[in-house]
Amino acid sequence: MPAAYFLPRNELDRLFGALVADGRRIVGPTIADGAVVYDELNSSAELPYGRTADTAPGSYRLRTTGDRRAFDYGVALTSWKRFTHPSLIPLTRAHRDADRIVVESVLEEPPKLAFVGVRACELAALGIQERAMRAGPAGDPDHAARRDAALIVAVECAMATSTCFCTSMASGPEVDHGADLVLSELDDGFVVRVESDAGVPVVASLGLRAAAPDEVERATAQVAAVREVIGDPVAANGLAARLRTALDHPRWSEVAERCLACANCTLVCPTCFCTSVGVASDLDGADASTERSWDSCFSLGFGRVAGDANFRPKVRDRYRQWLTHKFSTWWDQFGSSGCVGCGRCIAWCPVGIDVREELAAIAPVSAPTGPIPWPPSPPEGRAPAALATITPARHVIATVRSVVPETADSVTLRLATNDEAVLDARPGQFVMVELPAFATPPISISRIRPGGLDLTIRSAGPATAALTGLVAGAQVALRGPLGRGWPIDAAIGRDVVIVAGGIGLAPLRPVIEAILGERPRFGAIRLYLGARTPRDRLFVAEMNALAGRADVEVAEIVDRAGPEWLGQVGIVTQLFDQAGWDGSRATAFVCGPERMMQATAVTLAERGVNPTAIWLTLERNMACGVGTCGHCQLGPFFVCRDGPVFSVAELGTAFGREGL
Amino acid sequence: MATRDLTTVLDATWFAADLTTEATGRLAALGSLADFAEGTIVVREGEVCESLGVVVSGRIALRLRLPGGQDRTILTVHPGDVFGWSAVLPQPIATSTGVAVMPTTAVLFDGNRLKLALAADCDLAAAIYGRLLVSVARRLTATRVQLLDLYRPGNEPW
Amino acid sequence: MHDTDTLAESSGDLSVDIAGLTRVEGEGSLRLQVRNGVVEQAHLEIFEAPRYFERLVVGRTPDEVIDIVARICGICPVAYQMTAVHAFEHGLGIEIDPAVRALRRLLYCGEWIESHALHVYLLHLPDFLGYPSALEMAHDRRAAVEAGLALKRTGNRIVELIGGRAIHPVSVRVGGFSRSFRRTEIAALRQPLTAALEVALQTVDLVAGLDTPQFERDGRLVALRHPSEYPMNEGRIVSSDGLDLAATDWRSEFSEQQVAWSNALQARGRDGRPYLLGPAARITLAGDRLHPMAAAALARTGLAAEIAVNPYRSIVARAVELVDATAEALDLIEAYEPPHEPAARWRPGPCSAAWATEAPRGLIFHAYELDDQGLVARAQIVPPTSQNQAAIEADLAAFAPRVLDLPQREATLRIEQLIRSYDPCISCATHFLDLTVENVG
Amino acid sequence: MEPPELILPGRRGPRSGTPQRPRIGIVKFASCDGCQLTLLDLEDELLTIADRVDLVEFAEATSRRSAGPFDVLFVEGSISTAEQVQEIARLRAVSHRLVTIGACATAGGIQAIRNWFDPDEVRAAVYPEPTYVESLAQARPVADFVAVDGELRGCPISPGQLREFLVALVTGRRPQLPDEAVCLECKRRGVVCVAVAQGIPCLGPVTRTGCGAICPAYGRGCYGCFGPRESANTTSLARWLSDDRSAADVGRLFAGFTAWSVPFRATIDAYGGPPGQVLPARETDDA
Repeated sequence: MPAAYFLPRNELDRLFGALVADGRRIVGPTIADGAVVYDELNSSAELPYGRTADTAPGSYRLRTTGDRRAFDYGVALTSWKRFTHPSLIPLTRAHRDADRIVVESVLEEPPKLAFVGVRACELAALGIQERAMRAGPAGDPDHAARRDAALIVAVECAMATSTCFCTSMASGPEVDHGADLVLSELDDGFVVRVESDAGVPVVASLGLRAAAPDEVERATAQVAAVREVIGDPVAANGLAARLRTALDHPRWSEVAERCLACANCTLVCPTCFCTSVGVASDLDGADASTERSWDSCFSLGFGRVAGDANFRPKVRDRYRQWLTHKFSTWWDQFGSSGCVGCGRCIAWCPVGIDVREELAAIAPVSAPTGPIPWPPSPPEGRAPAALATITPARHVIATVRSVVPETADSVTLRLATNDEAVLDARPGQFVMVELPAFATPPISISRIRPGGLDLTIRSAGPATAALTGLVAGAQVALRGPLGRGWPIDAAIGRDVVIVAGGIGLAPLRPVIEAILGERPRFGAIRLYLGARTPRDRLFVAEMNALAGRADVEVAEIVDRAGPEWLGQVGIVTQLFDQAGWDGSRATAFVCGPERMMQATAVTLAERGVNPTAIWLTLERNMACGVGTCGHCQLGPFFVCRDGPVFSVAELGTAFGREGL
Repeated sequence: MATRDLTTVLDATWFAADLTTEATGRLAALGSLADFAEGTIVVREGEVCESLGVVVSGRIALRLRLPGGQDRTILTVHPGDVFGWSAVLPQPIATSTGVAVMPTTAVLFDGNRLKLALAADCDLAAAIYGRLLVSVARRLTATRVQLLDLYRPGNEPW
Repeated sequence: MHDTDTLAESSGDLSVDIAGLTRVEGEGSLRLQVRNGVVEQAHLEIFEAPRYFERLVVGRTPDEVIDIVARICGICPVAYQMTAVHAFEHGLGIEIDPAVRALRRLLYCGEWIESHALHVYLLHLPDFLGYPSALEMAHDRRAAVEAGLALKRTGNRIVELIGGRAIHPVSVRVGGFSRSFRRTEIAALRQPLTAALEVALQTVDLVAGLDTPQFERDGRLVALRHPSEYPMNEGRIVSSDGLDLAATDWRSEFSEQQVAWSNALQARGRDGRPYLLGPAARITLAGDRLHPMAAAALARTGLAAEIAVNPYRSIVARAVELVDATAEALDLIEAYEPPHEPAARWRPGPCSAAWATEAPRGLIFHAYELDDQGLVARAQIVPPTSQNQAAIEADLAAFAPRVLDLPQREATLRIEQLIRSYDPCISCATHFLDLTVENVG
Repeated sequence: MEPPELILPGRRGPRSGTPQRPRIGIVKFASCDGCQLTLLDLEDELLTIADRVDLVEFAEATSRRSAGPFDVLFVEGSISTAEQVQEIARLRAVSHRLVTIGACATAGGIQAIRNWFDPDEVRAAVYPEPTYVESLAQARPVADFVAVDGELRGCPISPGQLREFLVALVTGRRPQLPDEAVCLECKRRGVVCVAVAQGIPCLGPVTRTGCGAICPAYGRGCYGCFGPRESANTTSLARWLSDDRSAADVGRLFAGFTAWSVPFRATIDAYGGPPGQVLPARETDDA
């Protein structure tokens, strides 16, 4: 088999024919509305022959070149993710009939496609997005199916636009791996390289001659010239570390004055993968469906969480999130850069913000390295939690056995299921709980029982109101268990301090029960419980029973109370800020509002508890639960997947930091 | 109770635990132990606060009167901590009502005598005022956090 | 007085208010002045707040004007856009591609279908069948209401496709459209229109059989007339008494006046006579230009002559026009070829621009003066309802004596029904004022 | 600011007992009727909606009338006369939830352009006898007069968003009315950016989504009829646009159907006000 073949220019349709004969529809570049876009092609005549694009920050203009080349345009507006990660896909269809509910996945069988004209940078982007979407055993089945159904015909660049910087991102312009076929366009035809088993029969069917050495040489020289033209515009070496320590750079505010937070950069980015799920239903809420669409960290709603809070209220925060994610925390998460240097975000920014300039200003090579905000991750990225059976579309139907009123606005649903994965839940994990027609909140597990789970839910919005209004016999759809639970083993042989605020006691109850189940393996056990008022205390009878035990210390405090309350009043840290115990022997588990956890962590540290032994569970907008929707990112972490339980040491200064 | 015994009592409290032996001794000489039955009002909001107290055992609730309404407990004082710190202010007017919500024992220091003693002894003053400052600062922080009403049910995005 | 009293039983001077007309577009009411059982005056009060559109378009480019004047009326935005765009193109001497013209006519057909279906099924039909609304009517006649809604939907689909959305479409530009339309896109309308045509034909039969009060008016009818087409985007202004005038010359025969007793601008003939526009006028003055299917449907009703004189029969005229617009839309789709360019190129400049088209409710006239920079210096916008107002009031004064012997509730209903038969679009009536009522007597 | 809570108490969730049909009113002030017409444009579901809610006041569609009370009152139109100021206060008092629909009620609408002009001059420009015309000096949004619980944006509102709102109302969930930029919808649709590829000025980056990015999809720039999105950076966009055009032409871009919204208004002011502030000399002969 020769190293390369030659396909005469006028025989390009034969290649198209071979791809069609392989059962594929062809997607490739064509002209629409003043730009090159990737769309379905019926013949090679629809390619943008003789057209190129001049790009600059905030500007893209087609121009006629005068020659007959088909692939002289840089990259199209739309990236290939439109086909591997469509902007909108239906996810589930649900039906609710009396108390029964059915939720089914409606993911489509993806079409077999051939991507013709994939650039080296885009090939890298496909790989990067695949790692993000298919990180580990869980991940997104739709993306995997679409990616698997695509055959890639890459085309090496013979020109560069002013916004290209693949050279700096080590993603091009040469195509070195990942494609099935690689074309190099010369004036009279294409040098064709076969780079995968799938490519072999396609080329074999064409009966091409071997490429002549001079043809191969011209192809090589051509792409080498492109490398020269682009140069090395971004100092990528050490960039991730420099950015990580530049979180307080004044330039973030300056760029935020120009940034429109319109999200265009993220949507044209070939690696950005964030999504949101919308719910639709009929007027009775009986037939409901969900669909997933592209979303962006530049939108305010993306950082919204419970309690009218938002983790990235300012445009500055959102720009910083995007840029540091692309160039820095992506390494922590996936072991690579999130940028391939395609330059789309530069050209398609409506006000011409150029990431190359921003990077040079915010993280210059000469920048002094400040303290590292969070501990470095291994070079290959963080290992995702094992979530083998959890996908965004897999639901388990559980039945409400009974409903236990807890406080005026919260109840415990005792759910029954025989799903093994759900029953295998560990303390500290959570489940996504869906009622058709409602949004899907993450709910932490408040008890793990044989044959089921307890969920303690406070009514604070329509979805939780609907859940707390359920009665015995009703059904809910669960996805989970999700997240990394409490590391109870780490506390064996040590004292245990449990600090709970409000509804935060719910995810701690399984820890308490697990520890008491093996009481002799632990030292002193101390429970510190805070609540808003005496009426808002959770699991009162159980806690009173614990307080009666000699081997457990229980103290509780409320924020405010009337004269009838003779217990303690104040904030939860007052329960132990003057206590006599030695924190160095203790492991602490903390859950409550973030502000309360911050104060608790400080007080625990003052009491000598090591930051590696202070564990807390964070609240973010967990939506997919498996790290593919992007909502719950916090620095290098996906809270849903890497947490929600973290040690204070793991979080570093990311914990409690504004705007992350 | 003898002064020496009071020294032991004070040594066991957070408030006095870090004082030098000498300082504790001098402090003990100024104080006396008092037992309060449940329900005893130990200091009344708006009235002269005569004594600074250190709770030895039991619990004292600090309450504010709501306009036209019930009392609201805003803080409880635990063993080791102080109440009636207004007693050492130039204008010793109590800012809240202290009620023993269970049988409580406390060491009481007459405000005027204490002020005179502290004025005369800079080392003791530095130690005592420092301790008071920590206690008051903690309460200030706690009050601010309570103001945030962290546990209120907020709107959820779902 | 009580609901059961009759108007005639009331002694002395009387003002009868029908406050808050319902099932009309916009906010208005009627005041009748009756003295000793004789109707002395009838006037429509409009409490629609003035919005000053003629002033708002000053300083704007022609394309901006097209967007702005649509907002005069949510029911017939296309009528405003079409009148303005034709006026500017005529004034600036811009040639438009015949395919653009066809698309515009298709767009206008969409609005006619939507507007007429809305009026026939949701606003007017409940009157004849004794329901307060089509929503109540649907309890007994769900199929009919659903058919009417489907017809309306089809009209909206046309406007949505060509204009981007059903209300205040975005694609109409001076010289053409902001984008081109492929044959396949346009062809997607064929199936729903074919179904709609069936419904439109049934609608004619349904409304032709309605029991209608006998009432004959004797007034002037005015409409556009085109050499070959049923009047819509263009034509000459003709009347039942022989007027024949270029559409751009509307002001030579008609004028807007402020009437002493009404404080409202009304359009009248230069001689002060009121005149009536709309479906009945069009059917009467240009019925020979109806699409053959519509002409046949009209003939089947045998009501052509009555339509000319009895306002209650306007519902039949509207139904016939539903057939016309639907059938014509189908013809346009079949013949559609995309234009070479979505819009002709043009240069801004000074001009006087005027045009008239046929809105669903009747003739609409716009006139603009553009300054040296091509920006609007002055504008005059005359919607159908302000032209019809004087005629409606005259007809109400003539009709009211017949109901004076009926209980008030019944009389009110009859009068309201008559008002609704003109399909007055009060939101449109930019010239209508907030009237202060005077007690005459 | 977070969107206001629009869920009706006692109407939360499918298990909250026998569903009660919410009493809905639709009223209008100065406007074109297009937003309330949008309800009638939900042809396929109109009759079902009418079964699930009690449309007690909707003068355009029914002769049944009600002065209240309303569970939800939809208000179209801007407040333009003294009577309307009183009427909106009365309606607020009888409405549990008051929701503005459309650009006029939410931002003043196109007629708010006259807020920059001399009111007497405006009246005289349109009416030969201007003294008979009663209107306030400015056309203003409803929220300038009474508390508003929610809003549906757009000129006109989107049928899809109205449907979503009604479904959410009946099923007891929170309506999904995103406050992000039009650009997201535009890019999801795969529309080529008219601003970047053709140099057409487009307000999409500063305008709230909800229309479906119709204008860019139809080859023209967004003209902002849904009004400003959250964090609308009109300053930056205007500065960028002013590189290629005069201040007056930048100002006119924002002087559309939501011109009186705070960020747009500020930008219009910064670029010299809306077009047409000075009325050209009127010729004496009229006709």
